[in-house]
Amino acid sequence: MSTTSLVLNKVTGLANPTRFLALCRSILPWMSGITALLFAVGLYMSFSSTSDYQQGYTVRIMYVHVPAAWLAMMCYSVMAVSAIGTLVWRHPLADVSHKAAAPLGAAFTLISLITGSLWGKPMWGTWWVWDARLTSVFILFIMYLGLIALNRAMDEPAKAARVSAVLILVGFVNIPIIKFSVEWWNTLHQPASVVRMDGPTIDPSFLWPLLVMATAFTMLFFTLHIAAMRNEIWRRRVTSQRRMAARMAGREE
Amino acid sequence: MMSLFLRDLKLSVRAGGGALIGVLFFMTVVAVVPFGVGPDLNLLSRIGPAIVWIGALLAALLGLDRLFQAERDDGSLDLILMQETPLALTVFVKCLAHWAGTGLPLVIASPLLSLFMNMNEVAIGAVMLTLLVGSPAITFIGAVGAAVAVALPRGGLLVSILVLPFTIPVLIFGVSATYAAVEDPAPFLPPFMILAALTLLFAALGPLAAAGALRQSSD
Amino acid sequence: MMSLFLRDLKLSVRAGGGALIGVLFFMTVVAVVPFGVGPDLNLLSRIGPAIVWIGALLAALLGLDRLFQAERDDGSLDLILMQETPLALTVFVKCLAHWAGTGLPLVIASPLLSLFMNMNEVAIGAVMLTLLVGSPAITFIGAVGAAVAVALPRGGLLVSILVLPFTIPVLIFGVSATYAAVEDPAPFLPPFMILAALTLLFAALGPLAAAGALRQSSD
Amino acid sequence: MSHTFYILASYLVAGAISLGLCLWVWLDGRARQREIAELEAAGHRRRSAAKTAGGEVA
Amino acid sequence: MGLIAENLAARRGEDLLFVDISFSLDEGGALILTGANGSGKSTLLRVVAGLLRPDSGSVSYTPQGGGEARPAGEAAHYLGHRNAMKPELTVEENLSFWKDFLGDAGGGAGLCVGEAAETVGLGGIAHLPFGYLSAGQQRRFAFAKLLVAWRPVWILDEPTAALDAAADRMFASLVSGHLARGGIVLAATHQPLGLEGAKELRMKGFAGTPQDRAA
Amino acid sequence: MGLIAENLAARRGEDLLFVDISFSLDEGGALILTGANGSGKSTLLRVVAGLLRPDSGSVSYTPQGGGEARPAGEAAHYLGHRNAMKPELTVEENLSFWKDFLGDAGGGAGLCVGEAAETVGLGGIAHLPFGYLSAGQQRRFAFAKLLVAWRPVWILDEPTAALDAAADRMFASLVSGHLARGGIVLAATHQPLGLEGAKELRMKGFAGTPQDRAA
Ligand code: HEM
Ligand SMILES: Nc1ncnc2c1ncn2[C@@H]1O[C@H](COP(=O)(O)OP(=O)(O)OP(=O)(O)O)[C@@H](O)[C@H]1O
Ligand SMILES: Nc1ncnc2c1ncn2[C@@H]1O[C@H](COP(=O)(O)OP(=O)(O)OP(=O)(O)O)[C@@H](O)[C@H]1O
Ligand SMILES: [Mg+2]
Ligand SMILES: [Mg+2]
Repeated sequence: MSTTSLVLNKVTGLANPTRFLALCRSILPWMSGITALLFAVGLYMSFSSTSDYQQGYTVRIMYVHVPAAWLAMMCYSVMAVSAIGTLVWRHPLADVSHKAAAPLGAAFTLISLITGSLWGKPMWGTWWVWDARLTSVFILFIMYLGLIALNRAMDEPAKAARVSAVLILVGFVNIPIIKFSVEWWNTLHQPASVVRMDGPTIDPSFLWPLLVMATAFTMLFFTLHIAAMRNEIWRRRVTSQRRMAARMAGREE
Repeated sequence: MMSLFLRDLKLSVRAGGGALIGVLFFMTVVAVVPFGVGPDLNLLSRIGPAIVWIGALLAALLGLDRLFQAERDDGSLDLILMQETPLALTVFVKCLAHWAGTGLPLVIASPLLSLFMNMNEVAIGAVMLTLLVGSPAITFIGAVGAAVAVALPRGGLLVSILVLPFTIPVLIFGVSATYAAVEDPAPFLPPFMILAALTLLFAALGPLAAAGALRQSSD
Repeated sequence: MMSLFLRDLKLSVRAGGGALIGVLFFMTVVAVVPFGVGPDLNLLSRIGPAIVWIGALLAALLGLDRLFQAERDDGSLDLILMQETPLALTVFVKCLAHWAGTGLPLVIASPLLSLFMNMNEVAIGAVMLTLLVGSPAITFIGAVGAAVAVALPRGGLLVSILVLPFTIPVLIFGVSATYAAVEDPAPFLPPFMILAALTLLFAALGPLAAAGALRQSSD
Repeated sequence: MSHTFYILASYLVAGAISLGLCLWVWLDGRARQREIAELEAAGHRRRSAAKTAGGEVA
Repeated sequence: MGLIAENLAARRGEDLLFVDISFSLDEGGALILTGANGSGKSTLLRVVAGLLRPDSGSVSYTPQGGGEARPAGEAAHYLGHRNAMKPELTVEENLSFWKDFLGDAGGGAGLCVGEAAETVGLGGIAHLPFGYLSAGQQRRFAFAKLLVAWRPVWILDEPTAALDAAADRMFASLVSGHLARGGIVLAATHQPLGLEGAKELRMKGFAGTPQDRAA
Repeated sequence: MGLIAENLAARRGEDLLFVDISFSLDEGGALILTGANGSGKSTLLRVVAGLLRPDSGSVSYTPQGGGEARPAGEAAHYLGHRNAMKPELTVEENLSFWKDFLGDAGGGAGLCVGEAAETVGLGGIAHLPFGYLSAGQQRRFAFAKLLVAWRPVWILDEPTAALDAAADRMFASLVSGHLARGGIVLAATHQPLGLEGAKELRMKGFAGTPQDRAA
């Protein structure tokens, strides 16, 4: 994933905000185009796929539920890496990265929660149970919202970035819990069938649409993430120019 | 008056958002309950309406104390008091803005949380409806407390103690109306009407009392 | 240090009492649940310990956000930060004073509320004991949140949100120790010891982390 | 309710949330750009605009 | 005509701070309160503004063209130690809120927000959030608030504390302008304000301690 | 010996407010900071007090009789804009808390609470809750706080704003007394403080963005 390394990369000139903005301008159109294309293909494949003998056509919910759930976890991992960037290298682009990712993560988590519930009603007969998997995803959602609230409440970005970086890293324990909860505790939720040590156990006719949709969601995430980072950089420029304007006005007299 | 409403709304949305934080607090409170009570779905759906109402009450109360204190701290309160417009009207508008900024998001978030408490569709609708009707009462009652609190240089909290008992009827009728909606024998309308009446009553009394307290407070 | 403890205690008792409001809120929460659940005594005594614990947890969080903010607002925080005495020690003493002012009253009020929940004598004793041992942990965890929030223009609710997830283990072990005391097969000591260990752990970690956050925040 | 309902509902919800997200990011970007333009019009240029040395994110 | 205070007395806690203070100010008149710390300047200003009930006496304002007397507070701007502006909102939002909320007693005689900002010498930065500004700049915009809605009476409590020399001069010219338009100014201060032809009222207070008074 | 600051630089947000400020003060020395609003006086004082991390440079204090250098903050009183007193507690309670909490660096050289209240000229009202006092009275008691616990260095931010003339004199005599006892005073102000033989440092404000400096 070249984009994650971009977030990390301080040594090459890519990590320079100004050059980052230039890069954004050139690749964002391409990325949005690819994302749209992938979604078109993925949606077509998922609606033309066959039904499952157990779950009937509701299996189609899987094509949004599972990618969204994966993305929710991946987004948090990207934030954790950026948080390390904030704390260890003190790189401003890392601050921007995890701040920009939080709303995206919250949205993906919300999608996975809602589609999961919509799947649970026909399959399990209930919208919600407090089992380990579902609870930990809900906590992930709350953590995202908490990080957003924290970032909005602090008006000094550097300080906010450090505090939220610590919180992100502390909260990272939740990610393995989400991933392995189905194996550690016995839950209603399905165990992993795609991402596992001994290869996928899912039928290829479901696997392909799932993979395409997953790629589409991933592209969507990176497109939005880069765009949001760009917005955040702009926002900080505006803020600092305004402060500067205030200060200059004070000096002119 | 419109400008006051807009300003207050802007303040609650803009700076770190009372709205977002209130909802978040609401969610955390509700999420904590299953950890205490255990994940028993039947039990949860029984106590669900009560928990959701308590969570909303708590979230609504928490930001309320700053309603006038923030105005006093930056000196705006003095100017507001000097105005010719009836003070009670000003208070009323401030309450409305506060409710729209923090109470309404709670009402909107409540169905999601009700789902987590494993409540059925009827109960969810009932909780939302009772919250919609009942939560303004909490704001109006709280405004009185906030106004008294602004007066005393010492002891802001004292006031909330006076206020809390008044919110208990609202809570009780809100919760019992919800239960009535779910369980057949009990009629829904009577407690619901009482709830609505309470809200109207406090909408009238609250701003008056708060205005009186504010006048007293100025020093 | 003793003088700091006494001053904080005096402030929390004098200024209209964090103590009182906490207890009152605690009572409201616990009193409302029977209305929700209905007069089913068995059910009540079943969920009793959990409700009492949750109520105490929420009540303990109420005043916590002002722990350092009040000090900052009047400039005392600057002087405290400049002191030679280890900051973590100062924070520790402040936490103790806060707990004595607001946590202890909750513990003392809990038997009464347990009675309302139709709990038997053993359960009442167990709730009180677990609260006594567990509630300081809540204060120590909360201090970290309060220290983080001191930099925020109005961090109030945010503190509770940041803090609540970390208090969940305390809640879980507190409640399960209580249940263990009532139901024979489960042993009481293991969860109780874990609870005590949690308190000790947070008593050590909390002040350190809070001191770190306070140093960061000064500007 | 039929299964179709649940399927459609989940696709709709997912679509609405993703589209909302895209829209938000896009509008946010536009608003920021407008603010930058306003500042430029008011004559506050970035002091380092010519140099664009590294270091500053904002 | 103008602002008339009769036999004012006020207390704080138990003690009377002042008794029998009377003054009257015509259009274009200014009164400066001076006196030691704790002598009751702020208290007197708050009484005139109607924010504190006097122990006895009354204050009223009668508009120039006739019309009936009314509480002075309703015809007055009050500028206390604090600026009554929200740091989260921009200066423009703040000022236009107050313009709306205070209304225009003189029927449109208030400046528009942009003009007011120009007048206090900070025209370029009214789009900034109020909280971004330095203490001195904030105080200047607090003066701008007096300009956006016309009120005949200005009540100012230590308006120039913590201002530098340039701001002091700007303030003096604002006040003279207001007086020239027939306004009335009442100000408490420890420093000379540079106003010519202003009356002065020295508050004696009770020299700080209750004992002194008893003695 | 005394207070030594070397090459201090500090920033607020992104901009450097000042660079390369150095000074040294011996026992009995005083330094007055002046400059326009927003020029960084308060910031410099907070850096010296150890409340703000400097961007570069260091401050240290070495006691008279020898002994090793240590952070200046630990040997200093800091009096900012706020008084660090609780309005709910009485003046006595406030003062004796700070006396205990701050400890006595000079080994019992601090005054007792009653004496300190006498010294600031308000002996009779130390039993009142702090919140009941006027702005100037509160400030005076904040000075009393400097007296109850001996610290060699005093760091004062606009100490005389809102004080009357008598209090100004009282303050000047307090400071000279402190200097005579071998203390060190660092103060920011807009008004003359009436101290003889004090050095003065004029702050210009705004040392530029980091880029300017790098360039
Ligand atoms: C609100 C409720 C639900 C939540 C929060 C949720 C959450 C998740 C998460 C986080 C994953 C990713 C796990 C991983 O990568 O190992 C996942 C995968 C999955 N979920 Fe759900 N889920 C919910 C409901 C459901 C329901 C009702 C079903 C179907 C009956 C379901 C079926 C699946 C399947 C098949 C996978 C893919 C597992 C794999 O192949 O690795 N989920 N879910
Ligand atoms: N809220 C209050 N409650 C009781 N007494 C008060 C209160 N506010 C002020 N006082 C007392 O009233 C007296 C006059 O206070 P006031 O603020 O009017 O003085 P001032 O002349 O403005 O002084 P300064 O120059 O210090 O501002 C003081 O002795 C003070 O102790
Ligand atoms: N917390 C803060 N965050 C960001 N900038 C700040 C902060 N506090 C002050 N500033 C800025 O730093 C600059 C210097 O402020 P400082 O308070 O040191 O000035 P000052 O010389 O004390 O001014 P005054 O005479 O008004 O007290 C100002 O331009 C101000 O806007
Ligand atoms: Mg005064
Ligand atoms: Mg300053």
